[in-house]
Amino acid sequence: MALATLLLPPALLVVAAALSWAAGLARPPVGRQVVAAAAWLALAALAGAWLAAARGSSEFAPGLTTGVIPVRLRVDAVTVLFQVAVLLPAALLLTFQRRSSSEATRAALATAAALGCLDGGSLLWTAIGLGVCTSLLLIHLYREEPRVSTQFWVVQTVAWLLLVWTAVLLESAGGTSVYGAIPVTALRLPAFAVMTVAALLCSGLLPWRSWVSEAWTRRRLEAGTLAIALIVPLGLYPLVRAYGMGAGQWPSIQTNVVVAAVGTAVALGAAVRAQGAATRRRYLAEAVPLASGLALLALGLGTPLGLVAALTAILALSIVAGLAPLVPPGRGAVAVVAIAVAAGAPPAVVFAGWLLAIQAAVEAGIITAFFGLVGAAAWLLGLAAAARAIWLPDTSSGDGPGAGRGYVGSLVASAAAITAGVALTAVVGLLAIPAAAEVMPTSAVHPQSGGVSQAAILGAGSMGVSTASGGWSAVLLAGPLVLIALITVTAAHLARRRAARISVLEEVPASNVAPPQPPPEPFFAPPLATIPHDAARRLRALRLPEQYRSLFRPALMERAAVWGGPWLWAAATVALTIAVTR
Amino acid sequence: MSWSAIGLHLLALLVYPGVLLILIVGFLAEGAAGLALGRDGMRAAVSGPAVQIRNATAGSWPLLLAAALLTALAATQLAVPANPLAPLERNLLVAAFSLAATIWLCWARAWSASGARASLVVQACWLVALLSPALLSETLRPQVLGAVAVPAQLPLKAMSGLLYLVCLPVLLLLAGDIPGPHLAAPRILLWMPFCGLGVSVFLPPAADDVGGSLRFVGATLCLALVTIAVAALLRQPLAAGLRPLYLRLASVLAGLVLVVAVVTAALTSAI
Amino acid sequence: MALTIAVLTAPALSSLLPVRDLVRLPAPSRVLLIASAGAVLLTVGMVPRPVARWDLFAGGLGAVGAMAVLVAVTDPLAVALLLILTGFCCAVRPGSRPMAVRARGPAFAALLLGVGWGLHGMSGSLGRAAALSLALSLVAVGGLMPYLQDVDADEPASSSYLLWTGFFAPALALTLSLRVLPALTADQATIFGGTLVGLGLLNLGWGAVGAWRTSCDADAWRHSFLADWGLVLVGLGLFQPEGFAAAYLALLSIVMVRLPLYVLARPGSLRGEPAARGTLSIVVAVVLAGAAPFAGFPVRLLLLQAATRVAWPLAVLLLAGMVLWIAHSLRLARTVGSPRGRAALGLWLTIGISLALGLFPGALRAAGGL
Amino acid sequence: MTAAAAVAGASLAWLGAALLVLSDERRGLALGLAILAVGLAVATTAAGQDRLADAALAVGGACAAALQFARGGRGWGLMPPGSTPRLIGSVVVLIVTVLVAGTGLQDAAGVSRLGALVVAIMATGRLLTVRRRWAALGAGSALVLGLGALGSTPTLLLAATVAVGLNLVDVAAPEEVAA
Repeated sequence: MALATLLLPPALLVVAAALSWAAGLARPPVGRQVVAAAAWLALAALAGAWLAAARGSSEFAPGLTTGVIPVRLRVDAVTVLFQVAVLLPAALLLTFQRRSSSEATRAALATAAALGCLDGGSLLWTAIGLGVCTSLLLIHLYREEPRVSTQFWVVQTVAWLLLVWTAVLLESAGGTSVYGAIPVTALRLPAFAVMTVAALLCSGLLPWRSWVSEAWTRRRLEAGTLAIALIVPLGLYPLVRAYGMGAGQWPSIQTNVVVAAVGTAVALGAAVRAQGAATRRRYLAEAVPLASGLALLALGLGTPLGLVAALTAILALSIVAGLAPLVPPGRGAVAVVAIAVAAGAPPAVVFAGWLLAIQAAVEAGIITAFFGLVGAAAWLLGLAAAARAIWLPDTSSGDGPGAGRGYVGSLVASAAAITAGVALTAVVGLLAIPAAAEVMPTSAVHPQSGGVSQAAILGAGSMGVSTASGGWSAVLLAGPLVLIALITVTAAHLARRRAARISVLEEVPASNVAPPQPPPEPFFAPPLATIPHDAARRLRALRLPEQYRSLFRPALMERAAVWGGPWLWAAATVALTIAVTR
Repeated sequence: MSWSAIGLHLLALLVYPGVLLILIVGFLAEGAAGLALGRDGMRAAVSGPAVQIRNATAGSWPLLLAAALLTALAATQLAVPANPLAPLERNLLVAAFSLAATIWLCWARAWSASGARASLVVQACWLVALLSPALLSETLRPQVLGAVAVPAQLPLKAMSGLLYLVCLPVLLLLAGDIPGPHLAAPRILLWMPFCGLGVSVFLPPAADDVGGSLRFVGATLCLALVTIAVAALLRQPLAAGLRPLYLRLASVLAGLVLVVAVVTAALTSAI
Repeated sequence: MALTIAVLTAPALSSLLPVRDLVRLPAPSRVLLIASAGAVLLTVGMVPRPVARWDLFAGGLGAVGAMAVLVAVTDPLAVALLLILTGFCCAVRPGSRPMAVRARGPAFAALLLGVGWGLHGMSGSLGRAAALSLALSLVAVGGLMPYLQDVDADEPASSSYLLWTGFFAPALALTLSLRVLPALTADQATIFGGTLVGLGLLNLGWGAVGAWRTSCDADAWRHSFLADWGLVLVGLGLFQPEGFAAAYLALLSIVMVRLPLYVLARPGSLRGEPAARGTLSIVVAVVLAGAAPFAGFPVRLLLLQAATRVAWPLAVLLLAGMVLWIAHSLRLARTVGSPRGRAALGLWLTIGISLALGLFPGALRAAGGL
Repeated sequence: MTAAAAVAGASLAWLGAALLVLSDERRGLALGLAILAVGLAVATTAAGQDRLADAALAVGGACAAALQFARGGRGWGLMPPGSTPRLIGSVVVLIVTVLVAGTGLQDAAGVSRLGALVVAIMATGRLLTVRRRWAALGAGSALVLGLGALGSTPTLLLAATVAVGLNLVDVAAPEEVAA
């Protein structure tokens, strides 16, 4: 059953990709539908197999060797949580975005590669999987729009090379990069630093505009947003595994503080950019960076609650990644709800994840508490930016790119986020806490806190979360709230239908208020926003004195080397001989 | 999940300290505000809130519904005596972000650049006032924060309280550039959560009985009246020079609160 | 071809003939020889119309035969003599540059090899110079930095020096290093390895930057070979099993992936055709960039393993080179264009070979006894 | 006695290589080739190599020289105007090689190796600077003979064969248009 948990989801997607390819050749092209069904089926299979199994961790070593390493698979709560975080947005996007059969094939293969990457039982396997997934996504991006996303390619290449190097460093220090077998002492500061840089680059976790926001500048959103949904969680995965490698600890407490600080800076940077966005698409481009920044803040805390909050925030981030591209144009209720959910309005899971993150920061210590305050400020700024975004022009409305983004996808994604928010205790109890307990064993780091335990995080009767600093009765407060809202909206809808008016979903609250012309200006000009541009301009403006320029022109040096011919050969040989015989 | 628990939570949301108490406090405060700030006389001041609610229900009822639910959620988190919600289930952040979401939902209904900018600045200051004492006490439970009487933290608590008070007029849409009458109805829903949260966090909790409840509601109304007074002061022609300085004053005060918080944290951790 | 088959069955033959110790074929060289023969067939099969297919086939078979002899002969001094003969025989073929100019590279490599091997038994500075000379001979035979050759874009591929860089040199360099290393003292081995690593890094950087910055597509391809060779030299110079395996796999990918792609891209880049923008371009770009799961990935991994074991700063330099690498891969991929017919089949076959090299390097290492 | 023979052979080889470097006609080149082959053979014999192999080296060099001579014109082209740098180069190569590799001069084998080195280096120098095919092939033959003289019996035999083979390439291949 455990093996089925591992292999079934990617296998389903690979089969669907093959069928989709075949469907592309035949008529009618139903590839997209096949792939979407497979994605939901994979999600169901994953959840079913995981819940039906003992939910422990198990490894498989079939004795095969692929690439340069023996095949080693591992299934545990962390794997399942991240596979859900990858599959959920992928299923949403594969279902509700427009794709041709060939595009659906590539998307399904990339999703399968991402799942395969998470199936691996060693960091080296994760690196290989990430490389394969990136390659497939690169092909998908290029096929959609023959313009290479240089930033994406370069950043991802650097990231996976660094991840490969981390695995190599771990192997040289501890003899293996297998998650279950790495000695606690193997993960030293240099290896962890390299891994962290790889993770930050891969997930676009930078205080400035990263590839994640850049993916939203493409004419079509399908490939770019799928790349975000797949790659961002994969980038955070090694950082979570790092806790397991160090028996619940990172190499030093300073690393926790630095990573938490970076997370705070990422969230704040994203919020600042979001409030200054010129279009709604630009605003939505910052939704994932904001969510991932807050998740990183929690991940860096190094406490059991911090880890649980981070894992919950990663799930929330995955829903944001699936929801943001589906936000419909216009200012109808569906768009407003979707934007509010993505911005962390209660009671959706995004809100709950961020709430836990800030709470964990407050509990972790005075320094991280101030990080929490900054995180909360970023959250607040994000809400303000969301309100402004409702008034912003949507470049993808009308006949433009992304046209035809229906209401259904947005509704389904928002409903999923709100349902997960109401069922927060189930999400935390079944996924986040087991995953955190997997990498942060009770006996290890925080004996005083008793490690990661349900009792320390979930309230009595698991009706809500209740930690040392505060509680949130998700089921008993969010549930009734949602219920009351649904009943009222349905009643009003029926009443209006009876009155033969148009659907409530397509108008209020703001439709009878004309949008301001011109669109609202930013709350404030983003500080330091011009620095990268100015630095680049200054660098371009730098000029060497004429007489030295030839030294930096490869073509000229090349010509000299080639035309120098025999004399250069002789000179080089003589010089080297003198060098080694001295 | 017991039915009694569901019932208690529904009671908290819909009656006390939820929607019903919110409306009572809101109507009273809105009436007082109408008298103090409006020029329409007693009758208009008393009937005004009801008219606004009726118009809003006909016009943009989803906004009103969302605002009512979010403010009710915020109200359940207050340290009001005899709150059906157990103290362990309350959370300052839930209240704070429910209220922030409500305000920005209002701005999504009607927009004015300068008003929204002022609202953002003041909300940031308000967040500092609300969270600074929480950071030092490492708790987000309103009743615990209200009960904190550590001498070392009292200056911070006092300054935070002052900052909170300074922020209230803009948070309650009494001051600043408000875009038309659209936001009058949602404002009725904001009085109780905002003023009640201030009372919960900065005043010692009242006894868990009817008297305590009345004391809490009274304190909330007093805070509302002080806020109206500040707003009235800001609207005076004499204070015309003060209005542009208002945001700066709030920002500087927030900066001071942060500095005091850092110093207090350094001192308490050093000791 | 008969010569190749004879060499491949050398163990059986050498027991019958009186040349038992003179002819022996190491396992990695055997694999590379077979790969070279396969590359000839692949190249001839996929080459586009303008190129005389039969001429290329005949030349390729002759080259494989010559290479078979070069890698089979055990005495490096004899290899040096045969290298001169092969160099002149290749230079006789019609080309835009004079024969004397085209024969210079192999002759200089032979001098370095001969002198190095002739003096390797000496002690002191002469012995160190001999080790250096042996290392430089490996660099010179491939026409790598600093022994660059002028590549005339109009010259037929079979007369171009890239025939040495991409075809003769791989098997020869691997075999020579296998033959030479056991005879060196520790001091000499250090100089041999240090020289290879140093020049490997130089070629990696030079090739990656050159292929990215140069304006001419033919030059860009030549530089990309240099970058590949940079990895090979570093791998050979680290004296680690992983390093040697990386060099072996990199040489296989030069012969079986980069060379066929170059031959396919050549006519287009000569005619200065506009760069293609099809899906195939990005697939080829990913192949050329060495991304997983293609041929370049195991090379990079093994090289990083070896470099980290020897000295981690070396791994940092290699990483920098590998990052620079991607700058030129798309540009080169676009010169391949979107071929049709047998060329397209050949291209997909090459991509498949690259995938196989990336997915099953273990099998290839086992075949090479590494 | 053997040491003296080795020195004589090495000197003869250098003289032959110098002639090869200094001649701009086939005949002069052939003369140099023949002399250096004989010199190398004498030196290797003195160094104790197999006499048959040494003879083969001399014969190989002679055949190569004969092939060059047969296709040559009337003139010898020795030390034409402008060849002074080549003359100086020949002397400098000798001196530098003796200085660098002089440590191995204590026995006949060392002297023979020195002679072979000098020939190989001078031949390569010539090969790297000419553009005419026949001159390149002549220099290539000299290089082969020089390198062969560094080795043992099989290498000497192979060197002789390759030296002849190179000049047969010149005979077989069509004449190159002067570049």
